[in-house]
Order: sequence, then structure tokens, then C-alpha cells
Amino acid sequence: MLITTILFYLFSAILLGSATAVITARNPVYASLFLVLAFFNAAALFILLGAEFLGLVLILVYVGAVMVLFLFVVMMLDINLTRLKEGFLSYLPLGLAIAILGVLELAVVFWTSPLGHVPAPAPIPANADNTRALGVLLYTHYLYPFEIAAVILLVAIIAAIALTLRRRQGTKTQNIDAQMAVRAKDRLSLVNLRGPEQ
Amino acid sequence: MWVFDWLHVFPPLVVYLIIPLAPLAGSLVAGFAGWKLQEQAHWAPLAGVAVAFYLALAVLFQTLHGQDFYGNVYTWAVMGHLQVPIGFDVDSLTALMLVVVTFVSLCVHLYTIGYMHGDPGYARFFSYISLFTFSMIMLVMSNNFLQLFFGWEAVGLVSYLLIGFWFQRESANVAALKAFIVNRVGDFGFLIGIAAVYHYCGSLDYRTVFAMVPHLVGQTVEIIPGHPWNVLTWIALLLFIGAMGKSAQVPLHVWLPESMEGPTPISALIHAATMVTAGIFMVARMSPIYEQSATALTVILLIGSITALFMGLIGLVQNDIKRIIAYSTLSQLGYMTAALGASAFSAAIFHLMTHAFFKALLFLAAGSVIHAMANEQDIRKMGGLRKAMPITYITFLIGGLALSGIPPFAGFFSKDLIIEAVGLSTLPGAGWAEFMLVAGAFVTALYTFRLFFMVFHGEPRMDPYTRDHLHESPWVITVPLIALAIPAAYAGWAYIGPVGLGHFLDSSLVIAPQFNTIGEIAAHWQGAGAFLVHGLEAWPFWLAIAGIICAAYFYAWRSGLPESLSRLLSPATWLLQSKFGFDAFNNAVLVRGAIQFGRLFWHVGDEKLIDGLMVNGTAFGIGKLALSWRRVQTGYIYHYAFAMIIGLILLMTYFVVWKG
Amino acid sequence: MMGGQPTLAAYLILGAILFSIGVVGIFLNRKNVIILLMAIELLLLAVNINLVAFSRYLGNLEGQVFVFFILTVAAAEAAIGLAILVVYFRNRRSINVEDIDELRG
Amino acid sequence: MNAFLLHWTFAIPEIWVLSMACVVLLADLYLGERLRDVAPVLTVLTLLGAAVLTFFEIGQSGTAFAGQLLLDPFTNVAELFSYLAVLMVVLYSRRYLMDRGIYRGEIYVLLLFALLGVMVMVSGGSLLTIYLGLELLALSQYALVAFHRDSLSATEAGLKYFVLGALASGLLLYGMSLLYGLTGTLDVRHIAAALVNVNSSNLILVFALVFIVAGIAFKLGAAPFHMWLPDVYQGAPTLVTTFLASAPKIGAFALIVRLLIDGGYGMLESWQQIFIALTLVSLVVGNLIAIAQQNLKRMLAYSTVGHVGFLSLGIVAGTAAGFASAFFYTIVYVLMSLAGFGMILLLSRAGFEAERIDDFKGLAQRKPWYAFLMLIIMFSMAGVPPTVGFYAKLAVFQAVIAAGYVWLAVIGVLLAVIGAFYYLRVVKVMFFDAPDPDVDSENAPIVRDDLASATLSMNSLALLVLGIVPGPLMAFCFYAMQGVI
Amino acid sequence: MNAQLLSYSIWVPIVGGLLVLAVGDRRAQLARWLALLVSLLAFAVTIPLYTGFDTHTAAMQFSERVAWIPSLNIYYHLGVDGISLWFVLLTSFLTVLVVISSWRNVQTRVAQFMAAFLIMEGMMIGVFCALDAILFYVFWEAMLIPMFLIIGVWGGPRRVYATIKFFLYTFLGSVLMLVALLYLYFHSNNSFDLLVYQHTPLGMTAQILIFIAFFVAFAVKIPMWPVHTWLPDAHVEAPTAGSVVLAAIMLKMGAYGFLRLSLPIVPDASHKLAWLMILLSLIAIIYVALVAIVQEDMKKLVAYSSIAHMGFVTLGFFVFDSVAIEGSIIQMLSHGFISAAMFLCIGVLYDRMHTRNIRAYGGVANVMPIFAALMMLFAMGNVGLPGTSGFVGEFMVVLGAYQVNPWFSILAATGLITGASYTLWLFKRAIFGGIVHPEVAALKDLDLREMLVLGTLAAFTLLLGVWPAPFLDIVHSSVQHLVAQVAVSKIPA
Repeated sequence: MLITTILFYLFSAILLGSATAVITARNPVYASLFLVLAFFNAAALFILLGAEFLGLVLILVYVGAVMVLFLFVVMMLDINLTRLKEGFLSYLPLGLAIAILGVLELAVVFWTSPLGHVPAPAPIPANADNTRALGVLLYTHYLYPFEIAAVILLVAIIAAIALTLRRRQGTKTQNIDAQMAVRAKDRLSLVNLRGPEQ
Repeated sequence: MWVFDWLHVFPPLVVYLIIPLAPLAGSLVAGFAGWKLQEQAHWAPLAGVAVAFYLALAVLFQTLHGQDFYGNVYTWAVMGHLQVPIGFDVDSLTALMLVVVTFVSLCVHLYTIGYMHGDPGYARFFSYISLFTFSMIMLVMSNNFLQLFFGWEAVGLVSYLLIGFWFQRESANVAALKAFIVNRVGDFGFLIGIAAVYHYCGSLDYRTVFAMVPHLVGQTVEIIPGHPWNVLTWIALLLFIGAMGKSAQVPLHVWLPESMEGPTPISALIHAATMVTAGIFMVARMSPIYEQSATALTVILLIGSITALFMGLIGLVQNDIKRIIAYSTLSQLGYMTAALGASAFSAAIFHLMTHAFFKALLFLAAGSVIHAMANEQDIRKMGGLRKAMPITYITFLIGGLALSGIPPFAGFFSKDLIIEAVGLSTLPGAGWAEFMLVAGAFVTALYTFRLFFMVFHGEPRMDPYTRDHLHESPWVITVPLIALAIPAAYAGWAYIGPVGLGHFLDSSLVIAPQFNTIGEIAAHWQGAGAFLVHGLEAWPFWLAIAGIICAAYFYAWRSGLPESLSRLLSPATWLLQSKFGFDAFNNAVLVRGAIQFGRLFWHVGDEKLIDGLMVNGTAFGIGKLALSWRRVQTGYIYHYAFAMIIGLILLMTYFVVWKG
Repeated sequence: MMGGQPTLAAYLILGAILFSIGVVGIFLNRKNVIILLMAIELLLLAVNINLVAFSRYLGNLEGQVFVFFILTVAAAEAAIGLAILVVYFRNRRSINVEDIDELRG
Repeated sequence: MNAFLLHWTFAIPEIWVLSMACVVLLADLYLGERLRDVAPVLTVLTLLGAAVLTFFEIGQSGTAFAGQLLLDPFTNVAELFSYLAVLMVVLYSRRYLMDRGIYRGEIYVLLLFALLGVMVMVSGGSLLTIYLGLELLALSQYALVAFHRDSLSATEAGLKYFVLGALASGLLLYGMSLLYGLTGTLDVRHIAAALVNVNSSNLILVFALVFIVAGIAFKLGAAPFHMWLPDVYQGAPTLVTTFLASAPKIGAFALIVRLLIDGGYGMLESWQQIFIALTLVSLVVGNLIAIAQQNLKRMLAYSTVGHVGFLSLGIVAGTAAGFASAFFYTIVYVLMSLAGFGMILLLSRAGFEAERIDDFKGLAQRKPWYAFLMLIIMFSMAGVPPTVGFYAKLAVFQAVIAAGYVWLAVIGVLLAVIGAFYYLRVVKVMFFDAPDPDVDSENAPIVRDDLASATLSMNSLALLVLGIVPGPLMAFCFYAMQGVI
Repeated sequence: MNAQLLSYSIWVPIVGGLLVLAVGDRRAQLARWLALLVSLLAFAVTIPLYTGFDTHTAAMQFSERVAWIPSLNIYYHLGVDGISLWFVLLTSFLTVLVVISSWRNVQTRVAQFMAAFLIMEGMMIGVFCALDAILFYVFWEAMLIPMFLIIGVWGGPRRVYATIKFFLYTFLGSVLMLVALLYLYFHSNNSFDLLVYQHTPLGMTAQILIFIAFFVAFAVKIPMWPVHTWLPDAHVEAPTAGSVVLAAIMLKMGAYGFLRLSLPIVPDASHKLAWLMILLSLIAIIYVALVAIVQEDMKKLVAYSSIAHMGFVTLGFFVFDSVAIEGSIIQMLSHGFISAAMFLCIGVLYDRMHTRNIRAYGGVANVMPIFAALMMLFAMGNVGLPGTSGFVGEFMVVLGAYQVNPWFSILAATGLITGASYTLWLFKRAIFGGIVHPEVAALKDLDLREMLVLGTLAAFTLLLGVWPAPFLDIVHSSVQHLVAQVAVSKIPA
């Protein structure tokens, strides 16, 4: 199935290219858009590997939610683009050398290891239901982690709100408790107005 | 004798114990209660010493009857396998020394009452001199090396305290310090000697050690590798270093002249009669060891002779009355030492005894003069005192004649005996020694009578006020003078028989047959009279007479002559006035050397190298390192990430290299 | 490639390169912090690729389960990260990486 | 009951803490306005309750949730110490937070969630749970560090911590992914079993370990993965720093226990090498750079790096005794940090953080009792008997020497001496220097906070008392580790 | 009671010290009296150790052994033998004097000061009694804390430098010992028992390494050249009482360490490296004595003299002769009295004049005769005059050293000369002479309290000098045993 191989290299190339673009883009908006592209390609690779559910989740959750959040923040913060690239080049050679050394070490090891050349698995049967299988695992075997993941999301919510929510002085909001707790005599005071003595 | 009979009610040990303890008690009373007793502080020490003297006589009497004692009082300590007791060895030598010591001490105590009258340190002074008596008694009565060393150092301490008695005076303090430290140099050798004795004999007890000595003959030790020395020579010389310090032999003599900074009674008691003879006594006591080493005896003989002559020469150019007597003491100690070298132990002890009497006499007489002169000590400012101070004059003359070796006074017998003995000695260098000693006789007479004539004869050279107030000293001063003049006059012919030549000391001494010079003389011994006659035929006597005549000529009749003579012989005068350069050498090389090395070690070794470079340097280096490493923490996220990644990659690379 | 599928090694090397790009993005970035956060997403993506590939080649689903959770956590992480970023921006009026150096030494 | 629910009771403490965290959140939301102390009080109750629940679990062991959760003595002991640590943080917190206007319920909620993260980590039976626990803890910590959102340094610290923390989790995850690839399982015990068949010189496995250890080292704060630590410790509100130095360290230690010992003991030889490197670098870097610090929090941060170096000695030993002593060291470190940062916390006031070393000048004259306590703390950190800090060092040295690494021990003790210098400096400032009139006049009375000061006293005195009677605590730690190998 | 005598000796002062601390600085007078009471009680507790001591055995007496840290096999194990007994008594005895001597001259933070000394007393006694390596180490190190504070809080102008130097120096020394102790643990079937260590076979290399580790610890404490430079600084800056304890007791711990640990545990290495130790001891005796001569600061002078005197002690150890070792122990004891007294004397002067510079004095004997007399006695003790305690030890060491090599005793005996030089030169410059400075003329002689303290020390100095037998009898069996033990090789065949 040559096509899979071709697709793999195609997606990989775009993935790596857009990843590189993410970290080198001048404008964060571009960067996030490249990241979206990278995610799309990764999702494609997932699907190539038979993980359709994860591929879809990647697109839905990441592209749909996380990246939108990124963009939102990028837009919200007024970021100047002037002081860029300073000092970047001076560190580049050493940094790249280190990174390349790391990649080379990993690559050689992966390439030479028998693990890297385990026989290709049998093609996934067409009726295999990846989503269902995952679901069964998640709700039985991985129930406990699943709950923890929920807690993590809760923490994220609490933390994000606690950090960013500001009750600004002077903003007028409705205080329902206070409204409910109002008693007539607090609002209405009867003043005995005596007219001028006639 | 009947006066001692009642003592039999006591066990002998008690009697022996009381001898040292009585002065000690006196000393403690004077020391602790002195502030309250004030001018009455002398009674307890005086009584203590008197008791000691009385008992010393009793002991002498006993030993004359062969009642020796050797025993322990208590166990001082058990060190490892070594048991060290405190004990007494009382034999004739001890008894004789005890009598000399306590007698001179008693005289000095008496004399001090007058001499120190009114001094703010009156009680303290009595405390010291009684303590000295105690220490000296402990020294001579000891039956082991430890106790000997105890007494040895204790007399050094008291000497230090007494020389520095007038501690307000800078010169007195310097002199005291010098005395102590020079003595310590001697004690250093002495201590090593004791260690050597312990090493080879396994004991510090006299009898045990002496019993071991024959077994050590022929044994050698290599202190400097490749140079085997006879063990006994080694021990003997080490111990003799101690004696050199204490008995002020060249080159450890430098402290004695300066010790004259102390009050005069001290000069008499310690620095003439008793303490300085400790070395002589010690060598005599150790005769079993010394007799086994010809080398040691030769060294002793030569050092003694050198001291005898050259210290006398220095005495010629001194002008301080006490210093002249001090140099004379040095010279006489040289004679004694020479006698020891010639194995004439009894002669040494005999001279020690006679010297104790006439030298104490001379000092006390000098003290009497100084007292009369209102503390003036320079003989160039004296003269013509003969009339004002007749008793002092007479007694001084007796002392001077005795010192010069004019018969029939005590010094003649003892000194002549020594010269005879040295002449008979077969040791290498004995000839030189004899020559120096004979020449010394002339020198002795010369400086003695130079002093005598300049002080008592000629024109008075003091200021008028002093001249008008010249007076004879009170009885507490003159009585001791007279008391000492008597033995100074007669002790020579009276005791040369039993002490100098006789068998009185035989039980205490061991003399090897080949060194038995005294034995030879004794073989020809025909009584004191014959000895006297014999002496008149010999060189020393005529040289002494010549010395007196020269002195009279130069200093009484032609008093301008010495001046021009000294100019004529200026290099020699200079040499004598600089005291052969010993002091200069000590100051320039030893004292300064120690201080320079101390500074070097302190500033360079301790401060710069150890503290500066190693200690603070390390701290400084670590601090610097910390500051520079601190800069790695730049605050930039990318550096932090970079550090992490570098760490990671390094670890990976390490494993690739290590395992791959 | 013979078997019609790229080898596992190919996926792993892809993951490794992507991971390195993420890392390089973190330590070579002198621009704003948002890009750092994106680089972190790349790191996680690389890990995910690894896990999915392993899962496929080992024929067990645990890797995919792991990826599922990583995605969840990554989302939460992004939320908190951005929140902190916003808070920081409010204080410093900059999210330039080189300005974040109050604390150092 | 379904098999995957077997032994679900093992998770009761976790469930309790989670539920109570939600309760605190809601209670604070609805009652916080009127009852300002409701959150801390409920938090304390939560912790006490959790302690009781955990206490009843002692003695049980096994797995739950299909191996996702492990219960063994280590779980129990580590959880108990974590409760204690958080409890102390809560007891320290009130006045400090009020002074800075951040006395809000969320902080307690976050603390509880972080605690939950630690609990999940210490009881984690698979790579997945461990990772999730770690993230739960980490996310809570990021938020806590930046919690004082008006403070530039706090938010900067939060940002740095976040970025580097994410990088570190990335490294850890990458390592985990390789481990999974090699063994085909996420369950640590299955990994251990699978590793028996893997050649120990398999470089992929070694790389997996390198990445995992790097992640762990980051969490522990071992050099060179420590760079975040000084900045975060200094920048975070002191209360948060106090927390960072406490329960999370137990969590980080749990990573070692679960990943390296439970899972990777077969690869001991490899990761021992890594730890030797980490130990050396940490000891040198931590102790040396601490000397140059003027800020006490920062100094204690570097000293933490040094402490991590020491505790790693026990890990290097690679023996049961070594791990136990490392655990003991961790616990002692936590106690010391709580006291040390607690002291800074207690001495600071609104508008004044007592975090410069010079702020302690003359403390012995101003507040002798506090100075005495700080003395104990400093000497304990320096490892001078009779404080408990000494026994911690003793134990790890003993272990490392037993394992034959005498040279490491020698280097360790020498750096302990260098380390002593900067602790002494604090003592010097407190006892030998005169009080700084500026500091004194500025805010003369040290604000009373009886609860916090009592806590601090107990905490510090415990360092001394445990120094005189270290036996039980040590036995407890040894007990905790007995089931591990 | 008898069974826990050592525990009482250790804990009575520590608990008492805490009580004093609790009294607080505001009630200074109460704190003083309480401290005195505690120190007396602590001294009283140690007396039965002497009266009940069996001189015929080298075994540990009054032993106590309780499990302390079972996880690491550490025991609370105490005991005394002839080697340690005197130091226990010396410590408890001197603390009483220290408390009395600080009665007036310490006016700030009195309770803390007294408490520090009492707590330190307990710890020091602990060092001498501990038979478990870790217990030993704990006391050994813990003692640094109070001393660190004493110098730092109540010290002179350069106190911070001095006290940190003191602490780090000694800390550096002791940590290596800890490594050695731990190493031994694994070669003695997991035991920390010092008595077990003594029978642990060890190869030569191991022995030498252990010896070096011990050496660093003990040499710093003694201190031996060239790790001695902390001592003069510490002494100069320490308050009088601190100097007294430092010189009289703390320095002895290093030497005690050699006897209790180095010699019996690594005998072969001790023999092999004896030359080095002897060399360093002789350097201490000669070099340091020369340095002492040129000192201008009285305390520094006495500090250097302490180093020189401790040179005799270490020399005595490493000639492996029973006379020398006993001599060293006596020298330590004697130095305990004499150095304490010397520092107290300097303290007496310092209290009155607030300077330790020798040049500022001169002629003190004119106005303080009693003081001068007592100080003379101590100076003579320092010089090693027979009849004072200072002589006994030096004499025995010289005797013993000669057994091995005459040169050792020749070089050591130079201490006789140099010792006399610096001590008496000090005495000459400070105490003798005319009064040059008007301040000196106004000095008052000793008061009763000072006389009591110095008089007591004088009595002991003389007693030990005149009759050392009772002191030596205690030491005897243990030293014989030690010598026999050191003579046997521990290298496994």
C-alpha cells in the first residue's frame, strides 16, 4: 500500500514544516495558524495509524477549542512586533547543534533498534470500531484516570477563573441574593411629613 | 653528741622529713601571713631554717657514725611500669651539703633581717629564701632523678623570683628572665639525660641506676646515625649540660653576673654558696656514671678550666662590686668543675664547702658596703672605707685571702688540692687544664685585691654626703660576717683531712682506679701542715702572691697606671669588657633568631600561607565561584530550558558512548 | 516501507524531530511567550504520535487511551497557561520573553 | 461488582479529599462573604478526616481500579505526611493571605486539589495515573504560584514555572511513551515484569529512563533541571513557596518510587548512573550558589537543590535502606522547609516580606524565641546534631557508603560543610548583628498570629525533638519503604 | 542511681540549662544562681563516678545501653574507663568555675549565656562517655552550636569571623570522621559500637583512609599544626569563659578521639603514620612556641601556647609507650587546669582594663599582688615546672618519647626553653616592671569570687604536680590495655 507511505511522508513533511513555521513565525497569529495546520496533519497521521477517534478529537478539541483560545489571547493582548529576532541568531548555531545531536541520537537508536522494525501489524479490519473500543476501556479499566482527568479540567476552570476574573470597582452587576433578601422596611421608609402648621 | 640524743625518740624518717619541711613551713607562713606579720615575718622562716640547720648537724653527726639512710616517703606516681617515689638518700655527701646549705641559709636569714629592713617585700623575701632552702634541701636529699629534677628546677624558680625581687626594675626583670631561660637550657639537657637514664636503666632510683651502670659499659647509641657514642658518655654529658646551666659553666654562664640585680643576700645565698653548687653536687652524686666515661670527664675538666680562667679575666675589668664577686664565683665554680673532671670529687666538694663560706662572706661584706654606700655598687666611687667599716674590712680581707688561695685560709687548701689533682690527671688535655687553673690563681688574686684596694684603701671617691654618713653596719649584718669569717679562715686546714682527702665521702663516691687522683695525693698525705708547706713551694701560691702585689701596686700605690695600661692593651680590654661576646652572640643570634623565626612563622607561615592562602583562600575561592556561577541563573526562560536540554543531551550522549 | 506501511522507526523519528522542534522553539525563542506555549503543544503532539504509533504496532489500545488523557490535560494546561500569561501581561504590559527576568541570580 | 471496581475502597481518602474540595469551593462561594474562615476551617477538617481515613487503611495493601491505584505502606505513609504538610500550610496561611488581600477560598481549594494530585501520584499504579496525578498537582501549583496576581514577581514566577514545568512534563511523557513502546503496558508492575526480558543495554530503554529521570529531576529540583526553582521559590507568595517545598516533594519522591523502583528496578544500574550525575551537580550547584544569595527565600531554594542532592545519595545507593533513607530525608526536608519558610511567613507583614537575610538582623534581640527556632531550623538544615537534619544526612550517607560509594559520601560531606556556611550566615545575622533600625522602626511590632506562631513553634521544636528521638520517625519511613522492593 | 550515673551527668546540666534559659534574661540574678546550683549539682553527680571507680579493670564502667535508633542499629551506649573518667570530672568541675567566673563580667543575655555553658557541659560529658559511634558524633557536633553562639554573641570585635571560622573548621574536620564511622559500620557487622570497632579486622588501605579521616577531625580540634589557625582567633574573640572551656575541655576532645578511636580502631595505620603525627607534634612544639613568643595579645599568646602543649599530648600518643600515653593524659588534665587558669587570669585583667594587649599593662604586680602570685603559679605550671601539674605530663612524654627515638624527646624538650621564654616574657612585660600606664595604677586586686576560682585551680595545679599518683592510678589499667591493643595488628591474615 504505497499510498499509505506516500501519505505518511506528505503529512509528515507538512507537519514538520508547519511546526518549524510555528516556532519561527514573526507574528503569533501566523504561528497559531501554522499550529492548526500541524494539528490537522497530525490528525491525519493518527487516522493513518487507525486512531480515528483521536484524530477527530484532535481536530475538534484542539483546533476547535484550544487554538481558538490561543487566538483569543493573542488578539486580546496587544503585542508589539518590533523587538524580534534579537539575539536569535547568536544562539542559533549552538542551539541547533544541540537539537540536531539529540535528534540524531534518537534517530539512530530508533533506526537500529529491532523495535523500530517490528513487523507491520495486520491492516485494521474495516469493521473495527476504534471509538467503541476506546470507550469501553475508558469507562471500565480507566475509570479512575478518567475521573482524575475530570478533576484536572475542574482545576483548570477554577484556576483560570481565579486568576483572571476581576470584579472591577464600579462595574454594576446584579446581586440576586441581595435582591431576594430585601425587606420592605429597608427599601421603604415612611417619613412622617408634617405640613407646616396651618 | 649529746645535743642530738633526744632525737632518737623520733623515727629517722620523721627527722629527715622535718629538714625540708621546716623551711617550707616557714616559707608558707611568711608567704600567706606576711601581709599581716609585716616586720615580724622573719620569725617563722628563721625558726624553720634554724631547725633545719640543727637537724642537718644531727644528720652529719649520724653519718659520721655510718648511719646512712635510703628510703621512700611516698609514691609520687606510677607511670606505666615505672614507679617513682619521693624519698631520701642521706649519706655523708648529703649530710655535708645539708650542713653547708642550712648554715649559709641561716646566716643569710639573719643577715636579711637587717639588710631588707623596711623593704615593702620583706615578708615575700623571707618566704622566697625559705622556699629556696626547702628546694635545695630536697635537691640534695633526693634519692631519685625526678626529685633531683624537682629540686633542680625549684631552686631555679626561686632564683628567678629573687633576682627579679625588685620587679619594678627593668634590669632586674631582664636578669631574672635570662637566668631562668639559660637555666632552662641546662635543664633541657638534664631532662633528656634523665630520659636516657630511664631508657637504659628502666628506673629513676639512684641505687637501681647505679647498679645498672656496669651493665651499660660498652653499649653504644647512635644519636647521629653513623656515630656510635658510648651510652654512659651520652648520659653523663646530658646530665652535665644541666650542671653547666646551674653551675654557670661556659657557655651557660651568662646569667650569673646579671643575677646580681637581686638583693645581696640572694647573691650570697644562691648565686655563690648554694644553688650554683647544685651542679657540682649532682656530678659528684653521679660519680658512678661519670667515672665510666673518660670522654665526659675530659669535657668537664676542660670546660671547668676554661671557666676558671676566662671568667676570672672578665672579673678584672668589672667595676660593679657585686659583679666582680660574681665573676669570681664563676671562676671558682670552674675550679670545682675542673676538679670533678679530674675525678677529684671530694676536692670539688671540699672547695664547694670552703667557697660557700668565703664567698658568702665576701658577698655579705659587699652587701654591707653597698648598704653603707646607700646602694652604690660602683667601686670607682668608693675607696678608703677601711676606717669607717672595720669589721667589714677585716672580714672582707679574710674572705679575699681565702679566695686568693693564701695559706692558711680555707681557699688555699681546697684550690691547691684541685690543682694538684688536675696535675695528676691522665686525661687528654689535663695539661692545658692545669695551666689554665694555675694562671687562674694569679688572676683570682689580682681581681680580688683590685677590688679590695679600690674599696677599702686609697682616697674616698664618693660624694660628700655619702662620705659623711658612712657607718659600720648593724649587728644583724656583722654577726653573720663574723660567723662566716671563722670557717673561711679555718675550714681549710681543719677539713682537708676528712673531707678533701679523707674517707668521709667515700661511701657516697665511686672513683675508678685509673682516675684516682685524690687517692694518689692522699697516699702522700702527711697532714695539713705538710700540705701547707708543700703548697708554699708550688706555682699557685707564688702566683697568688704576685697577684696581690700587682693589685696593690696598680690600685693602691700607682692608681693612674691601670688606665694607661688598659689603653695600651685596648683589644684585650675590649675583649674582656665585651665578656668574650657571649651576651652579644646570645642576643644577636639566639634571642633575635627566635623572635625573627617567630615573626616569620607567624606572619608568613600562619597568617599568609595557612590562613591567607589555604583557609581564607579557599573560602574566597568558593565565594568567587559562587558569584560567578550565580550569573548562570540569568532569569531567562530560554536559558533555563537550555540548561535542562543540555543536561538531557549530555546524559543521552553519555549512555550512547558508554553502552553503544 | 516494504510492508506498505512506514516502519515504526519512521514514526518514532518523526516524533523525535517534532519533539526537537518543540524544544528548540522553547529555548531559541526570543519572541513572545505565546509561542512558547505553542511549542509545548508541539512537544505533546510528538509524544502523542509516539504513543499512537506504538499503540498501533503493539496492537494494544493503551497508548491511545494515554493520548486521550494527554489531550485532555493539554487543554487544561493551555487554559491555565494562558490565564497566567494574561495575568502576567496585566502586570508587566509585555509578554516578551526577554522581559521576563525580574527573578534571577 | 465489576472487576475494575474491586477494592474501590482503597480510593476512599482520595474520594473524600475530592468531595471536600468541592464542598469547600461551594461553601466559600456561598458562605465566604459572611464566614470568611469557612474555607480554611473546612480544609483543616478535610485533612483531619483524610488522615483518619488513611489511618484505617494502614495494613492493607493491593491494587484497585484494575491496577491504576496501588495501596502499600508507602502510599499510606506518604499520604499522611502530605496531609500534615498541607495542614501546616493552612495553619500558617490566614494572616499572611489577609495582609496581601488574597485571603480567598480558591487558594484552599487549589491546595486540596494539589494534595489530591500528590495522593494520586503516591498511589499511582500506572504511568497514566502517575502522569495525571502529576499534572493535577502541577496545574494547581502553577495557579497557586501566580495566585497573587497583582504581584509581578509572583506572576513571573508562575509563568516560568508553567513553561518549564510543561517542558518537563513533555520530557517525562516522552520517556513514558518510549517505556510503553518497549513494554506494551502502562501498568508499573507489568512494566517491571516486562523489563526482565529486555536487554538492559537497550538504548531505547536507557533513553526512556533518561527522559523520565529528567522529568523527575525537574519536579524534585535536581540540577541541572533546577533552574526554575530559585525563581519560583523567590517569586511565589511565601505561603505558596512553603507549600511548594512540602507535599509536592513527597509527590516527586513518589515518582521515583513508582516509576524507577516499582517499575524500573530492573534498570537500576542505568538510572543509578544518572542519579550519580544529578547528585553531584545538585550538591555542588545548590550549595555553592546559595552562598552568594542575599534573599533568604532564594537561598533556601538553592539549599533545596543541595538537599535534593543529598537525598539522591540515598537513591544512588540503590538498596532498600537507601530508598528508605532518601524517603526519610525527604520527610525531614519537608519538615525543615515548612519551618524555614514558615518563619519568613510569620515575620512578614503587609508591605514587608521578611525575605532578605538582612531582615533577620538582630532577631535574637527583637524576638528571642523566633530566633531560637530559626537557629534550630538552620542547624537542622545544615545537618548539625542534635537536630533531625543530621539523621537525614546520616541515613543517606550510611546507605551510600554501604553501596560502596565512599567517594560520593566524601564529596557529600565536604559540600555539607560549604552548605553550613550559608546557614550559619543566617544565624550570624540573627544573633550577632544588631537590629537594623530601619526594619525595626518601620513596623516595630511583629503582628501577632498565635495560631501560626504556635504551629511554627511546634514545627521547629519537632526538628529538635526528632533529633533527640529520631527512632520512631525513621522506623516509620523504613516501614513505608519495606513494601516497595 | 548508680546505673544511670552517666546519664545524669549528661542530662542534669542540659535540662538545667534549659531551665535557666526559661528563667529568661530579665531575671539575671536568678539565672545566675540557678546556673550555679545546676552546675554544682552536675558536679556532685559526677563525683560518685570517681569514688565508685574500679581502678583494676580496663573495662567500661557505669555502662548504659539502650536501643536508640533501631532502624540504623544505633544505641544509646555510655560508659567510662580510666581514659575518659578524668575528662568527665574535669568538665563538670570547670563548669562550676566558669559559672562563678562569669558572674559579673557577663551582663547581657545572662540566662542565655549560662544556659549555653550548661548545655555544652552536658554535651561535652556526652562525648567522653559515648560508646556508640553516632552518639559520640552527635555530642561531638552538637557541642559546636553553643560554642558558636558563645563566641559570636559575647565575643570581641572580630567575633563573627572567628566563630564562623571555628565552626566551619571543626565541622569540616568532623564530617570526614562521620564517613569513616559509617564505613566502619559496614565492616563490623552493622554495628556502631566503638568497642566492636576495636575488634574489627581491617586492611591496611582501609585503615589508612580511616586514620586520615579521624586525623582530620581530631587534628582540627586539638588543634595540630597546620590546622591550628582557628584557635588563636577563636580564643582572642571568645569571652573569658568561652576561652576557658575551649582550651580546657574542647581541645581535649580531639586528643581523646585519638585515644578512643584512632589508636584502638586502626592500630596498624597509627603505627604506619606515627612518623607524620610525631612530625606534626614536634612542629607544634617548636614552630608554634616560636610564634607564641612574638605575640602581643595575651590571649593569643596563651592560645598558641595551648597548641604547643597539645603537641606534647599528641607526641605522647604516637610513641605507643604506656608512660608517654599516661603522660599525655595527665598533660591534658593539667592543661585543663592551667590553661583555664591562664585564661581566667587574662580575663581578670581584661575585666578591669578591657584590653588584652600586653603593652597596655606592665607593673600589675604592684597593685595586684595576690593576683600576681597566683598568676605566677599558673605561669610556672605553663612552663612545666616540677611541683606543678604542667611538669608531670611533659616529663612523662619526654621519658616515653625517648624510648622510641632520642631525637623526639630532644626536640620536644625544647619546649622547656621556648615555653619558659614566652610565658615568662609575657609575665615580665605585663605583670612585672614599674607602672607606666595610669590605668594600671588604679587596678584593684582580686575579689573573693575571683580568688575562689583561681585558688581552686591553683590547688589542683599543685596537687597534681606534687602527687600525681591518684590521678595516674585511675588511668593505669585502661592505658595498659590500650597499649596492648595497639600492639596487635588488625590486618586480616
